[in-house]
Formats: sequence, structure tokens, C-alpha cells
Amino acid sequence: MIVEELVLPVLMVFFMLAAGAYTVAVLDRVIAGALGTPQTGSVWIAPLARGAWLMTQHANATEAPDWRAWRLAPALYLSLAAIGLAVVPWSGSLVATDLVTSVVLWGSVEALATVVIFLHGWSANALFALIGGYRYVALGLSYILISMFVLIGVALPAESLQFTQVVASQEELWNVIRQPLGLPLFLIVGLGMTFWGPLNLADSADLAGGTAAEISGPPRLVWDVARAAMLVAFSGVATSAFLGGWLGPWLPGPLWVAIKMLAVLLVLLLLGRLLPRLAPERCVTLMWVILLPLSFIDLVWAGVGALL
Amino acid sequence: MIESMSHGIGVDIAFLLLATLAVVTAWRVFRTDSMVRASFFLLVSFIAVGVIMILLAAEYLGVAMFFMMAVEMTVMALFMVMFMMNPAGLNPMNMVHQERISIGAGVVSFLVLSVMALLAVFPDRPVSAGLDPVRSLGNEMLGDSMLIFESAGLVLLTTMIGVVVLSSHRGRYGAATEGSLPPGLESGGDPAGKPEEDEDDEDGGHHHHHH
Amino acid sequence: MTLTTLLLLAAALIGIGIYGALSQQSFVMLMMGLELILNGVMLAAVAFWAFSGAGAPEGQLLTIIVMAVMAIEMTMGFALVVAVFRGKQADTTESLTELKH
Amino acid sequence: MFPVLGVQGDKALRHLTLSPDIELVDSPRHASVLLVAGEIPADRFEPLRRVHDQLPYPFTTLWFRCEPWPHLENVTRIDDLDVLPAALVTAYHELMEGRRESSPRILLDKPPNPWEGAGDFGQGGEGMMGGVPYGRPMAMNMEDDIRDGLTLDSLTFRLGPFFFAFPPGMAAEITLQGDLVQTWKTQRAPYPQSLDPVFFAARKRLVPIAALELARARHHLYRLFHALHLAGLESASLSALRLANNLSTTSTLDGLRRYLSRSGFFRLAAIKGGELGPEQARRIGGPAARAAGLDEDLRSDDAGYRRLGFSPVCQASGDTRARWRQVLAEIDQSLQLARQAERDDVSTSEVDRIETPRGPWLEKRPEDASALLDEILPGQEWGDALATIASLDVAAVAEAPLDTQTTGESPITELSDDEGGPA
Repeated sequence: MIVEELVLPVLMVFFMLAAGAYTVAVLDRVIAGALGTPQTGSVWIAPLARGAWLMTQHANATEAPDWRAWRLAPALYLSLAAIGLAVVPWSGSLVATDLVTSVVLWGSVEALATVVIFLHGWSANALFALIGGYRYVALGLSYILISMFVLIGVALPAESLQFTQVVASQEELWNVIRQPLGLPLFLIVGLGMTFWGPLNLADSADLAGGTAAEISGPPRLVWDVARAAMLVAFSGVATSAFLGGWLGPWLPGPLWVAIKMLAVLLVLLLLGRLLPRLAPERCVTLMWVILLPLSFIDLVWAGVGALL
Repeated sequence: MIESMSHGIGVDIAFLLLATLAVVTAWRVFRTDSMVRASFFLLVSFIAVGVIMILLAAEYLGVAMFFMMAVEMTVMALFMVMFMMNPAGLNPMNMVHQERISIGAGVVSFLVLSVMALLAVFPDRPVSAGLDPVRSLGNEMLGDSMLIFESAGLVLLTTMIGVVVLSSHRGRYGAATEGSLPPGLESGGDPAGKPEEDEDDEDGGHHHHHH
Repeated sequence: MTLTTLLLLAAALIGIGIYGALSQQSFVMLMMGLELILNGVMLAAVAFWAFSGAGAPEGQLLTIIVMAVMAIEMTMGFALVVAVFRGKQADTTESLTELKH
Repeated sequence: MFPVLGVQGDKALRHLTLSPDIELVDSPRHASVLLVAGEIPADRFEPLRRVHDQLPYPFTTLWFRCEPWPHLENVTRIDDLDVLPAALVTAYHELMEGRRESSPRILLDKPPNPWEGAGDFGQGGEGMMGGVPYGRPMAMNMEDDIRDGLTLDSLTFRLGPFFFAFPPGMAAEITLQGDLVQTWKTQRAPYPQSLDPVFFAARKRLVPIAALELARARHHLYRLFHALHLAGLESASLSALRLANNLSTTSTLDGLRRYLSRSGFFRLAAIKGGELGPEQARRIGGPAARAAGLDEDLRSDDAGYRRLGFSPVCQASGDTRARWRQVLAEIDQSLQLARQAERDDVSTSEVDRIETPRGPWLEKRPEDASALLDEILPGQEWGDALATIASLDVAAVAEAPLDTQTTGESPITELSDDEGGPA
């Protein structure tokens, strides 16, 4: 019993973490290469070589950092990504944790991510890292709100806060069609909370790497892996909430989930490479003035749909 | 108080660990030099309590605790960085008053409450196995207790409006602090932490608090 | 994990919270004490709900209301801190000796 | 897969950007090899030492056209740009395989100011807040705030001269409130930049307009490359660089321009603000002045240009966005002029009135205008401020042209770094 309830889900989550992070690294390299970044070597080997390089490098020190928080933050972010991956259902029964409130649990992963990212930036006791942390806090709240409204929208037709139920409720019609505003809004939130591409304001180039500006060696490896894994977890949640999860003809359910997750990842990574980084101030305005009201509309739409 | 909920030894171990974590981090909140660290210690305490709630089958409340407190404590930490002179705890500091009385009050309240917990007899009516706590909570909130729930919502809305008014830079008749002269910490002194007047290199002209 | 142990834990949290709320000079730290008291209250409420209330939904509702109260307490607290800081550049209780400025 | 933190002549930087084996990074913490490219003036040794010590172990340094410090053992000096990428790769491999010792730290690892536990609670000073931890001011810097009236969390720091987003050699002392620049003091002017030799030739004799205009377009494209890297548009910045390297009279800007407008560079990216008044614009001159609506271009006085029907293009608003529109327009115009001039074989007709890409060169070369940043940056968000710096060509023009062969006074520049404390 303990094997079934504890060991198997944990193994499953570890496998998803490793495979997911590797997939993101490979995909991102392929996209960058296609868009003209000069590269040598195989895209399959390169992420591993980079990992090996970071493992050889020493973790550095800054002046008087908050050591515990600084070293813990990447690991915490990784565990948040693991929690996110754990709630993604691969089929009606194949899911690491089938908590009845898994939708809310994902919401709290997003909220706790804000804490961890701020902690990562703040604890380095360095300038750019701190500004990166500040920036994420300013934006994180709006991401959480938008994501909450959008996810309540998908919970309504399912009459449940459980992802397996949410997927099951899409048997007739996927939520991406039933609630057309939901997925685009949720994808923007995804870019935001993994601070990827155009919404990479916490670890941005103008801050020489932001919260990650001062880390090297193994902590940097963990941080990079955690960011990639969070992107995978996010795409898993998007798949379950909007793209019908394991539902699909011919192929077995888990394969459908993998295909849909890959599609979501591809869209996110492409957006990340094609768009310029948003100005933080404009980003806050966009979130609160445009996207948040849109998520209200989405919720009302979902509510009316659930009543009819 | 007989164990009637079916849980194994694993749950008890988990509870013990979480309880220790909750109390230790709660204590560290007031014993750390860094105020940012203090707010995150408080967050850990809340999360431990949230997990205990999940162990008690209150799945919605436990998870709600995570995200509510995560957001609250982030804001808290941010305010710490904004208002405190020593958010990072690089200096030791000790900003307490009436400490003896406070310790006394804390200990006394703990003792009184513990005695009540130990001596009072509470009915033993555990949650029945068939109950779906999330569904029952939802039906309650939007059923019999809707008035209470909606009132809470209304109060929250009122709070939001009040808070925006209170913290806004500009009042109806101009800047909130226009024309007022803040008193010093001691009578006649400068307000806390104001820079020395003779610092010429500051971009002068804006010291409306002073003149 | 029995009702008694849960209530003892709640009592410990409330005790620490009372100490904090009474002893801290800084407004924000003081609020942390209040939050900790409410933390203990919520835990006690859920414990009663689980062991003595036969799963009556009002028990959970009470916890939700306490959470709302916490949110209100914190937002009002911070708004007042901001307002006071604007007026007096003060962030500790000692620097407020009168109610107007 | 090669992280390199380069300190370098911008020529070397651009060369390495296109090398597939080398990854340039923006923070010294992310690098394994420190490249010092170009001569470093003695007054920048101290910051360089700090950058050197910020690289995580194991790391090594490579000196490109610059004399290594004698007390560093086992350092390599490279003078040939073509062998530089290979040398970097070799150094990295030797380092990773343990065949090369890591460089030692140069500075002592101790806080600049030991903190003494004075005061009632060991808080370091008088009263509750007298302490100065590690010689840094407490986060209680009560300067008046320019945004929300809460005079709270301002943060004062020095940045440069090796920060990647600054013009090479520039250093500044900045006060930030959150993300907002509150004060800006440029402490060190950027190194004078070297222009293409053709502009110097044009001061001595009449030169073909085609060559002059291609050099001008190339100069602007190089600046666009830096700005796009900063804006996070990596692939666009690379295509700007490739366009610049292969520039000929048949090149067009259409592809890049289309990509920029589609990706939303002008609408989404942090390029708001940075307006120059007419007086400020005149102090910088060149495209920045024309972007502010000043109709001044020495090329209008040149008979050769008049034959080609030249008239200056201008923008009205004078902000960062207008400057980039102006730069794009001028690149287009230069390519157009180069095409016409090549076909008709037109040469310049003036030697003492040359419009360089940096600004007008009458009696004197365009001079350093970095002090101007102190006036325009306060009030901007950090991202906008860096974009404004990238859009302004403030460095003076050096007295020698961009050297092609010798080690002489090459453009000294570098990439990277914040000044954190010694690691």
C-alpha cells in the first residue's frame, strides 16, 4: 500500500521533472537554432553538457547573503514545479495526487512561486537580484488573480475542483472552445509565472540575469531545471484545464496528454523567442486594465454557460 | 476523545513534525533580526497549519490557507522592505517594549487555553466518512449561510475602497500631507529618520513636510 | 493527532501571537502577532469541526470568515501604516502619541 | 556551449557573438572564461579586479590585445581576432578537464568595512538605527520620492565601467526607487569610440559617397544589434549584426524592419520616454538631434549629396522610440544613397564638414555627451533607462580610426558587470 500511495507517485513526478526539463531545453535550442542563433554540436547532447558544466563550477558567494534562503530558493521552486506536475492527470486513474481540490492547489503553487522568486532575489543581497525579486512581486499578484478567475471558469462546468473531473467534463466539448478567452489568458499567465520570454522581467537581460544574476554552479542548474519544469507543469495544467487532457481518439490517453503538452510548450517557447521583453510598467497596466477584466468576462461567460 | 478517525501511524508522525514546525517557526518570527525572514517564518507556520488541516480532511481550507497566506506574507515582506530600516537583518536588533508583561501574557494565555483543552470534555462526534467536506462547505456558503458569506464579501469590498482612500497620495483637496507639519519623535524634534537639513546635495525644493 | 493535541498546538500559537502583538514596537511585526493568534483560532475551529462538530459545515464556514477577517485586518493595517507614514515618517508605535497630526 | 565574459573591443565582441562555440553572458557569475579585450586604462584596473574575482571557480582569463597583469600566472595573450574563438574554446576545455589551473582571486575576501557591534543591542551604532552594516547605508534613505510620495526604499549603487548595457567604459552612480531611476550621476565617461577609417579619410580628401554611407549604415546597425539584445530580441539582434557584416549596396533593411514592427518592438518593449529637448539634442547631435526634429545634417551642405537629392529625414518627438525610427530611416537612406552614388560614381565635395554617424565634425570631433544622461534618465523605469542609453550614441569620437591590424589604440570595451562586493 505504501508503495502504491507514496513511492510510485514520487517516482512518476521525478521522471516527469527530468524528462520535462530536458524536453524544454532541447525544444528551446531547436527553436533558437531555427531563428538564427549560431550553434554547434547536437541539440540532444548540449543540455547535458551544460548541466555537466554547471556541476563542475563552484557555487559562488556574495557579500553577506541570507545563506539558507539563497540555497533553498531554487530547491523550493523545483518542489513547487513538482507539486504542479503531481496534479496533472495522465488518464482517468493515472495521476500522482488526485486531491479533490487540485485546482486550488495549483493556485497556491502560483502564489507560493511569488514567495520563492522574491526570496531568491532578496536573499542574494545583491542589487539586480533584488530588483528582479521586486518586479516579480509587483506582477505576480496580477498573474495569480487572472489565473484564479480563469481556473474557476473551468471548474464551473465540471462542478468540481479536481483536475480529473475537469478533464472528464470536457468529454463533449473542450474548454478551449467552450470558453474561448480562457486558454489565451492562461498562456499569458504561464509565461508570466515561469518568467519566460516576453514576460521574463524577474530574470531579465536588463538586470544581467535578475534574481539569477549572482548564482553559479549547482544552484544555477537547479534554478534552470526548476524554471523549465515549471513550464512543463504549467503546460500540463493548461492541457488538463482547456485541451481535454487525456481525451482523444485512437491513441491511448497518456500519449494524448504528452502530445498536447508538447504543443503548448512549443507555443510558449516560440512566443518566448519571437517577442521582445515587455516594459514592467506596461506589463502591470496590461494585466490589471485589460487582462483582468477579460478574465471577469471569461468567468461570467463560463457561469452563464454552466447555467444554460 | 477517542481516535475514531481512521488514520495510521504515518499521520501521527506527520502531525508531530508539522506541529513542531508550526510552533518553532512561529517563535522564530519574533526572534530573528531580519523582518523579511520573520514574515516568511510566519508563512511556514501557516503552511504547517494548512497541512494539518488537510490531514484533518478539511481539504479546501488547508489549500486555501496556502494561497491566502502566500499572498499575504509576500505583501508583508514587501512592506517590511519598505518600512523597516533593517529588513535584511544585517544588524542585530531588538525592537520590543513591555517585554516582561508580554511574555507573561503569552505564557498565561497558553496555560489557560491548555488547561481548558486538557480538562474540558468535548463531545466526540468526528466527521463521518461519507461526508464530502468541500461540497458541504460550498452548499453551506451559498445555501443557508449565504447572508454571512455575502456580508463578508461586502465588508471586503468596503475595506478595499477604504484602503485605497486611506493610502492614496492625493486627497480630494490635493496632496494628503499638504500644509501639515509632522511632529517630531520628541516634541520639537525632527520626524524619525529625516535627513539632516544641511545636506545640500539632495535634490532640494521638495521638503514640503518641513516648511 | 487528537483533539487535545490539536488544541494544545492552537494554544501555543495563540500564546506566541499574544506575546508578539504586545511586545513588538513595529506596526508590521505587531500585525504578525495578530495573524498568529488568528492562525491558532483557525486551527482550533477546524479541529473542533473534525472531532466534535460531526462535520457541520458551519465549522468550516467559521474558518473562512476568520480568513476574511485576517485579510481585512492586514489591508486596513497596512493602509493605516501608509497613511501614518505619509504624515509622520513613523513606523513604530512609540512615535504615535496622539491620534491626529 | 561556451560562456565567455568578454572585456573587449566591440569588434571582438561582435566577432564572438557569431561564433557558434561561444556563449556570451551578461553577468560575470555566469562565466568560466574572462576575456579582457582591448587596452584597459589604468583607472579601470580596480573595477576589473573586482569583476575578475566575481567569476566562480574554476575560471581563467584570456587577454586580447591587452597586456596581462604580471602577477597573474599562466595567462594567455591573443592578438589575432581569427584565432580568438579557438583559443577561448581551448582554454575552456583545458579548464574543465583540469589541465589548466583556475585563476586565483586577486583581492582579499573580506567586507570593505568590518561591522562593529556597538550599541545597546549590538546594532552597530547610536540609537535603534545608527548601525551601518558593511559600510552600506541602511535601507532608510529618505530622499523625496518622485512617484508616490512614500519616501522609502531608495537604493544607491555604482554600476560599471564593465556593465554590458552601458557604452564601454562608462560608470555611473544611480539611486533607484524600486524600478524607478531617481538620480543618475555619470562618473566615468565612456571610452572614445573609433569610427570607420573612411570618415577620417573624408577629412583629408574627397571620398566616394557609397563607401561613406555604407560605413554609416554599418555603424547604426551595430548599435541596433546592442539595443535588440537588450530588448530580448536575440534573433533580430543577430540578423542586424549579420546584415552589418555583409553590408553592400544591394542590402535592404526590409526584412529586419518588418520583423521589428511585427514583433512589437516599437509597441511592447521598454523603449518609452527619453525625450530630448532641442538644446539637449543639439549637444549630442547626429541622428539623436534629427529624431528630435532638428533639421541639421552637414550632408545637406555637400554638393555631392545635393546631386543625389539628399535631404535629411527627421522625427518629431525626440524620444527613444523616435530615435530608433530615425536610425532605421537613416540606414534606409544611407543604403539608398550608397546605391545611387555607386551607380553615378559620386564623391564628396567637402573635407572639413563631415557628418559622422555620431554627429557633425566641423572643427572638432563630436565630443562626449554622457553628462546628458544625468538630466534625462531620472524619472524613467530601469528598463526604459537602459534602452534610452542604448539609443543615445554619447561616446566621443576617438582621434584614431578603427584599427584594422595593429594593436595600437584599439577600441577598448567590454562586456559585463555589476559591481558587487568581492566574492
